Amino acid sequence: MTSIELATSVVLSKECGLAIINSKAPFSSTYGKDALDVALIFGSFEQKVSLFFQGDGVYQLIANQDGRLVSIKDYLKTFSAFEFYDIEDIYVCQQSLVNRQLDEAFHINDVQVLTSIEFGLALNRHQHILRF
Amino acid sequence: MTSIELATSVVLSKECGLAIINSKAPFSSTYGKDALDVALIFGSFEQKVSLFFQGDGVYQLIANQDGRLVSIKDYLKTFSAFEFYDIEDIYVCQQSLVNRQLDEAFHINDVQVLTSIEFGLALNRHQHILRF
Amino acid sequence: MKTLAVVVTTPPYSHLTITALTYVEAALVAGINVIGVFFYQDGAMHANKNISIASDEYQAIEHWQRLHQQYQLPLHICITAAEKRGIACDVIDNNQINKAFTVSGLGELVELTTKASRLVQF
Amino acid sequence: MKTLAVVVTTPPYSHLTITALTYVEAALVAGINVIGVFFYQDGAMHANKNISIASDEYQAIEHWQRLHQQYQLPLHICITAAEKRGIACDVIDNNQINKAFTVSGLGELVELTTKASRLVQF
Amino acid sequence: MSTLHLVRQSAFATNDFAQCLSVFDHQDSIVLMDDGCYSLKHSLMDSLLKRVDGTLNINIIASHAKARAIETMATINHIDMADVVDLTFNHNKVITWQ
Amino acid sequence: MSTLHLVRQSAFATNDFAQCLSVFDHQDSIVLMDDGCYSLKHSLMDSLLKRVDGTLNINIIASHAKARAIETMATINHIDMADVVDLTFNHNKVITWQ
Repeated sequence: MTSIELATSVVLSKECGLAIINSKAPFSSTYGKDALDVALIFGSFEQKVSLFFQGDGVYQLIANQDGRLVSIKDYLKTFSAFEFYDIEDIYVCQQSLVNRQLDEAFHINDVQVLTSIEFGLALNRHQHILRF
Repeated sequence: MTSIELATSVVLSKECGLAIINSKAPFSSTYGKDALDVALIFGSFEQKVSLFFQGDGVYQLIANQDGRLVSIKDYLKTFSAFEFYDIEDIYVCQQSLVNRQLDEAFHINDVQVLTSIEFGLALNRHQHILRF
Repeated sequence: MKTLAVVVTTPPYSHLTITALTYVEAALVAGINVIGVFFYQDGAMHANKNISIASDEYQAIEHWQRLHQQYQLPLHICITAAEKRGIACDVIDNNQINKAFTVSGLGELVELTTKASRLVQF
Repeated sequence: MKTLAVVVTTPPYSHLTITALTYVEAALVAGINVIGVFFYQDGAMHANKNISIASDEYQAIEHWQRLHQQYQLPLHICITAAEKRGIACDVIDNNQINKAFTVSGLGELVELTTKASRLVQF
Repeated sequence: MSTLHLVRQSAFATNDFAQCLSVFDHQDSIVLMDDGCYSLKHSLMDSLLKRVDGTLNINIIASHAKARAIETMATINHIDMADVVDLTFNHNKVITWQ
Repeated sequence: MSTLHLVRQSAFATNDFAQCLSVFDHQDSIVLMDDGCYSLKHSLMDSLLKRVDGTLNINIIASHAKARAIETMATINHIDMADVVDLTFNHNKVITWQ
């Protein structure tokens, strides 16, 4: 087995759990909150769940936002509970950040910035995918 | 008064009625039907209403569609009633057609194909604008 | 006289509705004659009395009721849009419709549009 | 054994729901074990018994009921999504909820997802 | 005959802002609100700013931009909802791009 | 490890199809359905067809395309909903882009 094949088989063997792709900005629809509710329930049932942020979904991760300025209860604060729910795999699409002129400054730790190819490979490690 | 000023004043004096911009494709949401209902009620109250088709809204005008193939009651057929309701000003954005590789083949008569500038000027002749 | 008619097409649980409410209240505070708000498409869901939004979220319906009471702001819901969205409108002593809202047809939108000097959609 | 769970997020008056229905029926006809349909977001509106769609339009809710009866297809609505959209869920002898639908929590989605070999969203 | 354009969607997500610009006249004004605030950073906005050469009236609702942690620039007017009401009546009509 | 991509939105209206293509792998398949059928005529589809050099599995639901009067090409598979069910189980997972 070459090292590439080995790496591939390791990737394949890890296939499990649910991936949630977040594609919407945080403050104009309930999509972000609806996705969060699904993630937390999977976490509380001790099921593996990973979060992906792509397109306008990357705005959900950006630092220094404050929904209260527009009378919105800021569900983004709940992202800090991911650790408690053992939600550890949080991926953001680098290209989506670059397109939107956004720095890699997030309001939670341990966000992994991935190229499009890496992002696709990470998605591929999951058994099921929902997109909000 | 120059001829340009004269032309402008003629345009201005015609300002009246409602313009409805249709921006959505016909078969995946109720936006097209909701806009049609508004147009017909204005017509039946003998209020001036003009219809504009832009972006994916231009798909509402294309010939040879058949919603019944996907179990949808084909509200596009009702477009033929526009004449009865004295809805005479029907404008479509040429650039939107070109972008989508669409011919100027429509399922109703008297559709006026306008450049973006003409489209904007025609919109501007109306007092109120709704967009669906 | 500055007269304004407003069309709202977003549901009460959409954050976009907060913007519509803020705008209408700013107009009323500025002394504009807001002759009516017409709730169309998903906006019609505002009149459903059974809607229950978590208490720590923005209560759009309560805020519309407040503007209705404070400024006698007319709130019209489109009956066709409402019935499609599960609000029974044809019952006598109907207890599903919020009393701050008037069940209207699209004819009311024609009325508002022709009377208003400005029509703004949200 | 091929097992399938389906998530529906579009309301009964959306034409997109016709596609979901056609897909689920095709799966059932093909002998796939469809272990459940979970109605989330605007999909929860399906369970509202007061919804009235013009009789010449596609009756999505009737078609879901038909699949439920013919194939014992489990139809779950998310209670939080439903209450936000004006469907009262906490009343005894509730006559607002269509009997073909089971009021469930998001835990049911976890259950379906872990049991199904494929999860498809509409 | 001027139009006030209320832009409520991100130009990165949908085609609506492009449609707005295709009918935009030099006498018109724009208000970026809700997710429309994100459009400030889109290349279509750069093109617009070049096209009109600084004479354009572009506004953003300050609280909507700040809630989203969007850095704005000095050439844009920072306004509140009362200003949007004023703009409504300073223009002949309003189009909402949502 | 292959993915079935269900494309339900017009690439002319929203950015979703571009997001789909950014994670698209050469073993994956696409089904154009609903307004996703319109994406057939978008320049992103031309780029995709060039990129994969004819080896790609692109499908369109025939009734959805015909309802919309969309002319399709011979390089695309014309399928029905029973085929989509088959494809669901011929791939390891499904992503719906809507």
